[in-house]
Amino acid sequence: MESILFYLFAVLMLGSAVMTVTSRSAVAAAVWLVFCFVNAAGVFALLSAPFLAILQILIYAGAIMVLFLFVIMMLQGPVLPDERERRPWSRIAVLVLPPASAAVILIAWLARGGVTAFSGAQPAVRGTAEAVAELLLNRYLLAFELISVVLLVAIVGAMALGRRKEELPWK
Amino acid sequence: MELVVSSLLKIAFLLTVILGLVPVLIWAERKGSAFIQDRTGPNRASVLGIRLGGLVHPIADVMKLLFKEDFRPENAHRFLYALAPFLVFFIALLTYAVIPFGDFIRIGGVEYQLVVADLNVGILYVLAIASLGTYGVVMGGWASNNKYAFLGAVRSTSQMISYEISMGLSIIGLMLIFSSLRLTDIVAGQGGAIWNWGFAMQPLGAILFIVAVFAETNRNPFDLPEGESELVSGYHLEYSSMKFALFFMAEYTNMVIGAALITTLFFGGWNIPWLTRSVIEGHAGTILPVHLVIQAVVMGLISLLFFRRAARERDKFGDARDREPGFMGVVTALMALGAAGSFALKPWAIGVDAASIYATLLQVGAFVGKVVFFCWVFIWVRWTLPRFRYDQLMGLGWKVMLPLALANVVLTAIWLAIV
Amino acid sequence: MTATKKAHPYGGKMTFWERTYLPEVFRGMGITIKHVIHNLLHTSEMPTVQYPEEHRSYSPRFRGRHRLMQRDDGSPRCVACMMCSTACPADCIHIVAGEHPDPAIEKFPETFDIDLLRCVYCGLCEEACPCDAIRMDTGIYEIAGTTREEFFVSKEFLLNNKSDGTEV
Amino acid sequence: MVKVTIDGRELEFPEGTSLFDACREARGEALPHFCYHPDLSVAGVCRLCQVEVEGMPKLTIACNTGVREGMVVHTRNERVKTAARQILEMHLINHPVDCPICDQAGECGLQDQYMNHGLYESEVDKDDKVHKAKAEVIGPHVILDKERCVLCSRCVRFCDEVTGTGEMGIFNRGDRAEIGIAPGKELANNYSLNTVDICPVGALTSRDFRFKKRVWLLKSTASICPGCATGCNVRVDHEAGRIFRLKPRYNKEVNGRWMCDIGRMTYRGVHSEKRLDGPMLRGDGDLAPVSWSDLHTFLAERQVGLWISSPAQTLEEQALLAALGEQARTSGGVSTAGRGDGDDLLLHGDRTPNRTGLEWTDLQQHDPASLVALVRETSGAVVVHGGDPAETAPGFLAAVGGRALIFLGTHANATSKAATVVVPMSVWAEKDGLFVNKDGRVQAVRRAVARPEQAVEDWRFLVDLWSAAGCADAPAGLPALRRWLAERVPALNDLDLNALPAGGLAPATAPAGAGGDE
Repeated sequence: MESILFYLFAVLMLGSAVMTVTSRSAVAAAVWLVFCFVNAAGVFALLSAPFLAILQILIYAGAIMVLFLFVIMMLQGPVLPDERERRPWSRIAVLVLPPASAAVILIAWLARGGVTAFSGAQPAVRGTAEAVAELLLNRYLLAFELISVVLLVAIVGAMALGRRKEELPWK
Repeated sequence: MELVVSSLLKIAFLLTVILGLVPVLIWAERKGSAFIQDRTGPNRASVLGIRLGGLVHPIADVMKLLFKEDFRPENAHRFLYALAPFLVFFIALLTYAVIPFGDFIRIGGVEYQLVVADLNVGILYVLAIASLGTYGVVMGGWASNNKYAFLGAVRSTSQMISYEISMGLSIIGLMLIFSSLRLTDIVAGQGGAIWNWGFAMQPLGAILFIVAVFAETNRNPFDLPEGESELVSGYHLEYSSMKFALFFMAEYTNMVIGAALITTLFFGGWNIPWLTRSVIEGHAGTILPVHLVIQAVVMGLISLLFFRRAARERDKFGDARDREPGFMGVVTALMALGAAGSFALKPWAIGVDAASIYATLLQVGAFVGKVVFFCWVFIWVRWTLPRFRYDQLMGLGWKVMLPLALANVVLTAIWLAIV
Repeated sequence: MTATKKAHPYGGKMTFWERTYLPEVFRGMGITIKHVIHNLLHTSEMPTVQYPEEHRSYSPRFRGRHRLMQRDDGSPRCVACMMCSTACPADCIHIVAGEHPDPAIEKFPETFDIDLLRCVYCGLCEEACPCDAIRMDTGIYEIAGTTREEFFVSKEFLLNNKSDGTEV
Repeated sequence: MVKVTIDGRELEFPEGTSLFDACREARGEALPHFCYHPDLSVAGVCRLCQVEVEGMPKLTIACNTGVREGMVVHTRNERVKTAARQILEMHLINHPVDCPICDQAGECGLQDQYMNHGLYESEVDKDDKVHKAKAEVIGPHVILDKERCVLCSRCVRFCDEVTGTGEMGIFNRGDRAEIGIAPGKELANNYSLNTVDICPVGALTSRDFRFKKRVWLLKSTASICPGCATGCNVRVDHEAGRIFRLKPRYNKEVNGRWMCDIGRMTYRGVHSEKRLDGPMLRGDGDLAPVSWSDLHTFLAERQVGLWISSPAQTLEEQALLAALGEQARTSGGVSTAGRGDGDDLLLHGDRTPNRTGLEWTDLQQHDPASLVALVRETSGAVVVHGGDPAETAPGFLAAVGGRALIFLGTHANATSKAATVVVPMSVWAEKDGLFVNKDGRVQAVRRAVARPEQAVEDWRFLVDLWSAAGCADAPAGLPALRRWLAERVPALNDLDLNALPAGGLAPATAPAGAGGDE
């Protein structure tokens, strides 16, 4: 059951990743990328990391990609029929890339020892909320806080750059 | 296999309740707004003269929408245009998976949890799915290739992102108090006295959450994405037929989710104050007869009212509609008789298993009742408050609700550390 | 102190509770639910008019669809002076005048058409008419049709538009 | 010069000026009047223009009084006003006051005087009125309503003094006095509609215009009558693209205040059913509608050998045609066409408005035989702009033979029926242009109504042809065209044709400030 789901998610994830790259329309590409993220979340959930899975959807699919899509849609109008035809190279990419990636997966799979390597693998740490909290808020608290300071610096910098020049408080 | 069957049954139950609630809510919206504005509201559509106070109208609406022309604007993005309404509706339904609508039901000695998926990150799941809801709206708005629809989508997106943050932060206090992300734990923690309910422990969080839920569902006073006066009707402007109906139903489905979440997180979920499961099971022989008597008396009174009206308005319309009060009187009288007649089954001598099921039913009923009440609150608020201006909306979201939610988190944490 | 505060309900500084808006929100919800309950208990007092079955009565001065007055012999009282079409701000009255076969009547409308879709029901034609030939006292306000042509009504139609509201 | 004080203003007038004219000048508006008319003798019957002259015991009528040195006149005092009001009341005793059905309403002297000077409640019972004949047909153009008449006798004097026919008179006495036609006669002279113009009330109305339109809805455009070489100044009264009547426009040098009935009816041709309504090309035997682009292609392929204009075209069009024909032969059309009987008043024997223009633009007219000969001499297509040479010059079509006959015209006629190409043009009321009358006076016709959808403005079409034929500096726009015209025609060399006075100009006698509106 779990391995069926895993392969389902994996194939969908790879397929949507290919579609992301080959889509002519930036909006369609973004939508495919969201689908890719959702499938990645599925894989995370199968790997006993529900917290990570939910955060993948909540943050990447739900927040970041929405903003991306938002900006893309603002900048790009709908694709007109005459723009929809594909370029020859993209057709080649569609033909070549899926088999290539399938081959890579196959090689990796064989190298790791077949089906059991994936379905039977249990991570050392279970990805529940408690486990993540233990790691972030106890063991690596300092690093976690430092990273938040770095992010704060980034936010302040973005705000400073985003302001109009004459309004800069120190000028 | 048993897991699959029981899950399917639970899903079927939830879908029945929710999809059944949608037309009722549409009716309540129309009738409620009418009564608030001193109008009669819908009362025309009838089946053999039976109008059920306008409840036939949603059915007629569905028939109308089914048979309407399903057009697609020129230069719309074919795929996304078709996908958007399904996505909106699908995502709206997904959230129900983690909402516990009852404690458990014991059948044949086996206890079944009354929740489809009891995730240990249930609250986060709710938030994650809710954040995906934006996609349907933004896709629909963009793929329609209409500037008003797109503006509606843009507004919706920014509004949802803004209020999602306050929404997430407003329930962190609750998570801290119940020290769980699992919704069943949170509901179970609210059992017993009414001051155990979330809104009593987290009054600020409750208000913030309710406001944020209103904003997330795009309901008045936060219905700027629809903004009839400036955006024609917002992101679903170019949709017709069942595609439009899906958007419309998704709005009401979201409303039911919102009500269910408010109930689950802050109003005790399926809990009945003081009447815990053990109390109900222990005194089922008293509670059930009282329950039946109340039901019989209330239904009897209602049927009397209908009969009185039937006598008074014998020839009001001169057509099939004149038979309606009499029919309703007969139906309600039968319900009263049914309640009275069940005394023949000796409800005071109820068995242990039956008492357990009765307790479950009461709890599920309490949950549904609370959800329906909060749905009515959605409608009630919509027809009371005016719409926000866009800058006011953003100001409220970022400058008022976000700091308040953060303060709520900090204060709750400090309080928990002290206690 | 409180009295002076109340004197400026929309000005001055708001108190903390006023700034949360919550009391006013609940007050507003109280008002609306009061309406709901009152209307639920008094359905028969609802001011709604059940339109096709019931009609609201209009003042006799209500300007409905036009009619042309008849002489005793049924011919139009109108003398085709065009005062109405001159006065008409919507330019909706179209008259073609002609010589009447009866020498006692000099001028009469060969055609007298009103474009009801253009008409603004201002009543200036009534006031301009020197012969009291056009009136808007039919009380007919349900003017419906499926084509534009149906609203372009002729002299014959207008002559048979009765003041009691009956139509042709 | 004599000094007169009118309403406190001291003014000087030449001796012999009537007090009426003096008062008009002093007041800025005429005294109330019905019978007085500047072009007719003084009758003094309406008694409305009474003024107070100091030293005279009673009020006196201004129209029949000459100015004298030292006269002190009051025209606005209470006594004069009361007199006017009382006289008006007398006039209205037997007047039916049927303004709503009266065609004169809106331009009625009685209405105007009543609004300006009367404004009283009538003391006469409606049923006491003396009734007289109504709607009596007294001539081919005029209808008489005796009830409405105020017996000003203008029409009688017109028929006596201007036309000299004397059909009309006042019959009976007292309140039974009425205007009528002399027994056995009818008002059939060619100037009968002028009686309608001068009738201050609705007693005489035009049969042609009767009930067609209320006058206040009409819009007026100053133009020139195209009916004959006299070139009477007219006012084209039109509404919503339709002309309803022509009225004379005062021009002392040309027509004074009159015009003839024949001229008044010329507007009928504008809305004739015979108007050409689209470009047509002869395909397989029959004329069939053709698109403008196909038409231009056809014209571009043809070498034109002969350009024939007509005296009905404007000066600009004739000059353009002459310019187009410089590489080929030109003609002014058939010299015998458009001839009729004239009279010694206004109607000219030459029933075309612009034969002088042909002379000025060097387009020689030909008699029928020489025109046919000219056609035979030339080779290539023949262009006919206006006129009907096929009808007026027998043998014309035979002479054209199998060559292309290009007809630029307004109405279907023998030439258009035989033409290879028919281009619908505009009539005089649909375009701007200049006519030169028999005395060499240049006068402007102005566009009053829209031309049929498919028709073109003649000069634009000719300019386009000229540009297509290779003229790089063909004038674009009417002002440029007129500047070009002034350069080309010697008689016009010193004139600014874009600023013609309302009464036109007569360059032969040097620009004189003659004419002008009344």
